[in-house]
Amino acid sequence: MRRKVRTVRFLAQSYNRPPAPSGWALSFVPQSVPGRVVTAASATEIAPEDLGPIYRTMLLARSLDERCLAMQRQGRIGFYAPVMGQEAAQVAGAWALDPADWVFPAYRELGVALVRGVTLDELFDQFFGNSADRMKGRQMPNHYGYRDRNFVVGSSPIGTQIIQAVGAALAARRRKDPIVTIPFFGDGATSSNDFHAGLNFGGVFQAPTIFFCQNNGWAISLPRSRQTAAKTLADKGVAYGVPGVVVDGNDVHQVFRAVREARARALSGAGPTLIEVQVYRLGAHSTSDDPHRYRTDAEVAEWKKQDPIGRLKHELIEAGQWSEDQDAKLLEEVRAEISAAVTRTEAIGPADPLSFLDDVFATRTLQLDEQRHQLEEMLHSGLVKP
Amino acid sequence: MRRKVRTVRFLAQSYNRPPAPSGWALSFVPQSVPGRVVTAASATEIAPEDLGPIYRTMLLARSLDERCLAMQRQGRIGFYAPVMGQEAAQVAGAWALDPADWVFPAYRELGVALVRGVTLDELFDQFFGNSADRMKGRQMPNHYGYRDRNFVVGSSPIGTQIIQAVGAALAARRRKDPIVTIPFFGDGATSSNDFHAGLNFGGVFQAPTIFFCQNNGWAISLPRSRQTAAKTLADKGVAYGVPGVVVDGNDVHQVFRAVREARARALSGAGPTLIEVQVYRLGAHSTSDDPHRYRTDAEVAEWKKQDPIGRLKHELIEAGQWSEDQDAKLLEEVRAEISAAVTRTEAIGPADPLSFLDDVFATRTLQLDEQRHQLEEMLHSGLVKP
Amino acid sequence: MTEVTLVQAVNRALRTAMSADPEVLLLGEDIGVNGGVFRATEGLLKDFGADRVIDTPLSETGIVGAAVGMALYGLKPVAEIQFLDFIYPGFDQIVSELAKFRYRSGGQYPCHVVIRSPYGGGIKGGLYHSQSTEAYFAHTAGLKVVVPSTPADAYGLLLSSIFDPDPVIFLEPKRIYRTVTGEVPEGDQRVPIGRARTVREGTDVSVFAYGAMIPPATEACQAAEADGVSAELIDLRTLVPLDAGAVLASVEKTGRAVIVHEAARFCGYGAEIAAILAEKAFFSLKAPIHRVTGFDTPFPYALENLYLPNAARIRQAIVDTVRAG
Amino acid sequence: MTEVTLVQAVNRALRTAMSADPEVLLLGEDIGVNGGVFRATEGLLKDFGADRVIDTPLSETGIVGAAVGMALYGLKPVAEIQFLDFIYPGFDQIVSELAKFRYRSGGQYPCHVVIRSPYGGGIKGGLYHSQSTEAYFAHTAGLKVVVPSTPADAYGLLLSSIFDPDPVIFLEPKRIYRTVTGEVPEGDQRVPIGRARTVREGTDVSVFAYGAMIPPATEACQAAEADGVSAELIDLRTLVPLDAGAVLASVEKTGRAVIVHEAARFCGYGAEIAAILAEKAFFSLKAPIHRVTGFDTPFPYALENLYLPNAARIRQAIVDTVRAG
Ligand SMILES: Cc1ncc(C[n+]2csc(CCOP(=O)(O)OP(=O)(O)O)c2C)c(N)n1
Ligand SMILES: Cc1ncc(C[n+]2csc(CCOP(=O)(O)OP(=O)(O)O)c2C)c(N)n1
Ligand SMILES: [Mg+2]
Ligand SMILES: [Mg+2]
Repeated sequence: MRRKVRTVRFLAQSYNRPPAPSGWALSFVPQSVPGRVVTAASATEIAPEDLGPIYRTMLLARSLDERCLAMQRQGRIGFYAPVMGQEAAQVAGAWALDPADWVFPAYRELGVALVRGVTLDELFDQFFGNSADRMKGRQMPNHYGYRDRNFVVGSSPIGTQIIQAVGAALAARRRKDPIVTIPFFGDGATSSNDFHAGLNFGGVFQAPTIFFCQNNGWAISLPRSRQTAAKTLADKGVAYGVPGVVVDGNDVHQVFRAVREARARALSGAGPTLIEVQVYRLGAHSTSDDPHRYRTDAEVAEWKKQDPIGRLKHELIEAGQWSEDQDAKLLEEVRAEISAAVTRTEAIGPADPLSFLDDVFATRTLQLDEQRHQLEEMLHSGLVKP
Repeated sequence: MRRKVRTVRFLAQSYNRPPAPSGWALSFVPQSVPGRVVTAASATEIAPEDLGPIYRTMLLARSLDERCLAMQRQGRIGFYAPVMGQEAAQVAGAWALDPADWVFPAYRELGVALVRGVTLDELFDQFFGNSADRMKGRQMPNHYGYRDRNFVVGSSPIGTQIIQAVGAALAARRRKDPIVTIPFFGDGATSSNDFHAGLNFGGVFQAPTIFFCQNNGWAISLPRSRQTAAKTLADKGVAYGVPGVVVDGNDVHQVFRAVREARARALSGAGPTLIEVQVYRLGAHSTSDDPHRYRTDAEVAEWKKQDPIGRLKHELIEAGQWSEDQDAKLLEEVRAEISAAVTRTEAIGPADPLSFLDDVFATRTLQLDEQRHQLEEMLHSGLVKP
Repeated sequence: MTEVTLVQAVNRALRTAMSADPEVLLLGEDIGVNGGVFRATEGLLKDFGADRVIDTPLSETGIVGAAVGMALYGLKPVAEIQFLDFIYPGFDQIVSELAKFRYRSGGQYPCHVVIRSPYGGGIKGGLYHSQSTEAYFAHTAGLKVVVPSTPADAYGLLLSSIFDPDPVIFLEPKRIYRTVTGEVPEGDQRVPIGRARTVREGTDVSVFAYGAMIPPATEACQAAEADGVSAELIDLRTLVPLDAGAVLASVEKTGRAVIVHEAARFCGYGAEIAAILAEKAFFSLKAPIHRVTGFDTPFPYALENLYLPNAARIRQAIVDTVRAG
Repeated sequence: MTEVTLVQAVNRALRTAMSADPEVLLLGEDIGVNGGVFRATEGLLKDFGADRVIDTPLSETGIVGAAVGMALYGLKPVAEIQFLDFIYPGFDQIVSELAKFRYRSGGQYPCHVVIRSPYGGGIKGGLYHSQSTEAYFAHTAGLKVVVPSTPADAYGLLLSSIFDPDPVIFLEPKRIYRTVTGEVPEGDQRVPIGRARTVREGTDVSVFAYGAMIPPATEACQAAEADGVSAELIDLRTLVPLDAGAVLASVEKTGRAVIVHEAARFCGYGAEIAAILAEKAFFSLKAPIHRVTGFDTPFPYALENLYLPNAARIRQAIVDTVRAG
């Protein structure tokens, strides 16, 4: 079932795995969030010393999936959309960015968030919708954003961030900020109005944007083959004069290189790039989904062989820089960090009951003031309970 | 300024002008509407005896433009969007269809309407919005449709008919009706959400649809080059797995052949085709537009050399089947027909003042009955005047 | 007659309509092999085939636009929009095309389309899985808007909608998809569009509600008995066309009105009911008209139970209204 | 001070804002070299450059979505939608994104966007060049909705909108673009959002209107004097936030209300005014609340003068209301 991964147009060199790096050792940054290790902005290969942190971040994302799925079953969080299978794509893709670049995520971009320095506590604050949540408990789990990390807050409607990212890129260019914007979206999102508008505006205005399409094979129950009759999703760039590339999203090197090249191209003024990152959604669409209804175990098993985490681990072990023992220890460490964050954040109280009447506008209108007052009275008299 | 016309993908043979037909004479059907002459459904060349009626229909469309623009200036009709420059594309494109095929027009498809047998009286009834108007005076001029001619009633929002045509094609296929649907739209419409959805659904479901895109160089003041960075509009088919072709829309033969081949392809179950018909809007966008604000006279003059009517006339004269004298006489005849239709239809009274409360639903709701009653009283007491 | 949930009643109505008429077909996201994310179309692909239960690409523009095209040709498509919150990419096709085709063509092109969509809050769906924007559609001339609150109405009204010659926006209160059960008939037994349902009779105040607000409104009316108040509860059921006769008759009797909906208040559907009463039942009215609604904010996540009207708030409004005059 | 038309006032306000703040920029269809199909952006491309007066491809999704992205980054985009009738392809970006960004992000991402659009009937535009669907936007929490009716208000309110930290839907009554003239100040002189304007004072009945309905409403009020009726006319000007204080104060004084808008009646903006009055001014009301509006049909072409409220209809409603109680 493995789709053939091929390179189209624009990027001449092929994305084969680079020779195993030598003379470096895995170095993990100690806190839960790996903190971006700066590499020369022009480098198109992952710096050897970054592979460790990248691997750790991927493992952290995977472990978060496990924990959150369990917590959702226990009724401790309301919803969760796992990233499993897309860790290499997201972590390597985000790793190739500059912290000043603007990320426009969908709802499955946990790996990206971790690279941007979103902390475990911040994530769980959001999942619980507690009083520390930067989103003030207004969004479902997985829908978060942090302005200071240039990680825009996502929404549920599919695709809307794509054209927004183009707008932001034009704004950045107008301000002469040397950054790119990068919307993350799925194969399903290529059918959205906003993809069409985003790619078209991107092409016409030569926006410094990287369209990062994670083709994970499925849009809930719809397979990629029924989403569009295009040969590849990268091919869609042709419709907009935007170069398209296909990369194997289970290979951190390919993804990193593609983003770096697209970034350089965007900053040089040569316009946007559409990157189709071929991955597979190993888990369910979300905790509301039962993938057994629409796909076979055999297909999943086939893709599990490409598991990006196993693949990078293998590469590291092959290179003599890593061992199963160390891996087990790392996993334990990561899980402990998660547990600690859960304990801390679950103890934080719920959002202020009156808070949901804020932020409709910059300042509350008289009408909202009045409604807030009514709510206060209803809380007071016990008509409603938080 | 002439854009290079080239053939891309799918249709292997090039669209050169065929050898001049011999052994035929121009035969004009006598009434104002030429009445479709049936040619073998499989033929990909225009039947020699059809060239006369095609030419006459083109001339009729051009003369209608002249008349309507004048009438708009005189305040006799409220609005008009001329077809000038697109007569060959529309008349030959429509000529290649079967009367059972469903046409989904925009607002500039006068040439198509004439081929479908829409009469001059029907057109002017609509332009005047009089009591004989099939649209019951509810739409601006140029927005008409006739169910019995399989010519769906158009609307102003750009592009909406494209995905609708795909839905209708799927419905026809479900009923096993051997027909195609054909939305007509402009270069600007390729940026619409409905183009994106239409091409995508068309490709995924292999709908028997012909996407007939008239690239007339402009979307009001926006040149084609700023509408999209795609090399050609036909290229956009790549994004949807839909073959695209580019044809010279000033050449009736190329257009006819492209539609015939796309039609055969669609009916064979092989799916839709996107045809980019390269033409030029010789007139203003509409009577509300002043093209001098955004384009040069030189560009227009350059394109006038390609005038599709002049070109076909030249072909006919070259073939010894036509003369300037005959042409002058034909023009006179056509103008007289138009005058007669105007005289007849302008004398018809206005729409029934109460009629605008009908057709919101199949039957008037109580609420609309009540509003109708109120309107009746207001008319009676003179509060409002038709 | 069998006892089913509201979502099962929807499923049964679809099945009945498809069995009765081969020109009825379904299209939408994840409705085929997956049976719909709420299972409203469960089993239909198997029984009616991929030709009639069509899984579409992720495009509401496409779903609505294709449905319009199918209807123009003569079929009776029933489109599912996965959540009402995701209908907006198809909004242009709905308000510009679906609603206006019959009108603009002088009656030549009816648009026999049903758009079904789960809507409303109470399932911890946050901003984008909770909205009640029925007012957008109710304000759009040319659309009928139907909202059932019981399995029997879901069944009978959906059948009426599918065989109605006009476009119908059929909003399914997903919060009570599985919490409300009831009997539904077999076969093509329809509930007419355009008639309100009196849930309970009363003499002191009229309560108007619909959808998922019916259970708390019922509870509130019962509870108000303890306050010595006799409340009449009307389930509007079809928002367009509104059963204005039933609304006016009730208020002419009771002299007081409480209007309940979960949508934001400002320019919500309840405003129209209030406006009609203030115009046509003015001299019957003894007290200010009270609206119990969602707040004028986007729909929140963690605090949704504060946002949504509950029985206690409705009861208070009933009592306050009766005490006011 | 100079005498200008309403559309010239719009042009001037854009120029003033762009001169004052380099982060203000315009985007839309045909706004650059063509100066806008109504000439609202005439001359601005020449003076501010293609970087700040951006002709876009034909996509309202793109225009609104790009404007949202620009605003997230910190600019102050002013988007033009060529006719309000064509805003719906951008509706998802408006209601799902623009209106909710600040809220969903807990205040992190304001969305400093103005969407300007000519709206309303009376120019023989038929179904698709005439609509007044302000109620859609007014019902959407998170959007401000502004409608000027004079050049001075167009100027001052547009400036306020451009420098307002929230998204504003700025609806320009195109029917009176050139028929109404008046003085506008020089420089950054703003009219505050959220305040109604008393066009004329009166004691017997309050007339609420906005946009292109102000001229016929003014005429009607004057004419009603001949019937011995003293009518107060309030131009609501900003539909969201509504100046509820002004509305209530007027009706508390007059005891009667007539509401005028050209949009369809059912669930139109007028319903909210009526509902607020029926709730909060109930005991001041002496007569039924009367709405003078468009009909519940799509907007017609040939018969648009029957569809649109005129001075005679408004005058009749004023007189009827005063006679009713
Ligand atoms: C406009 C819109 N329509 C429908 C949905 C319901 N929905 C949520 S996720 C999803 C599939 C998305 O697929 P894809 O873009 O491939 O992303 P993935 O979930 O695979 O990461 C759908 C249909 C939605 N969120 N938004
Ligand atoms: C959705 C929408 N946006 C804007 C408009 C205003 N408008 C009318 S025609 C037009 C240009 C259309 O260009 P094209 O598709 O190339 O058709 P042409 O007029 O050249 O035949 C525009 C922008 C519209 N009608 N619909
Ligand atoms: Mg996917
Ligand atoms: Mg064009």
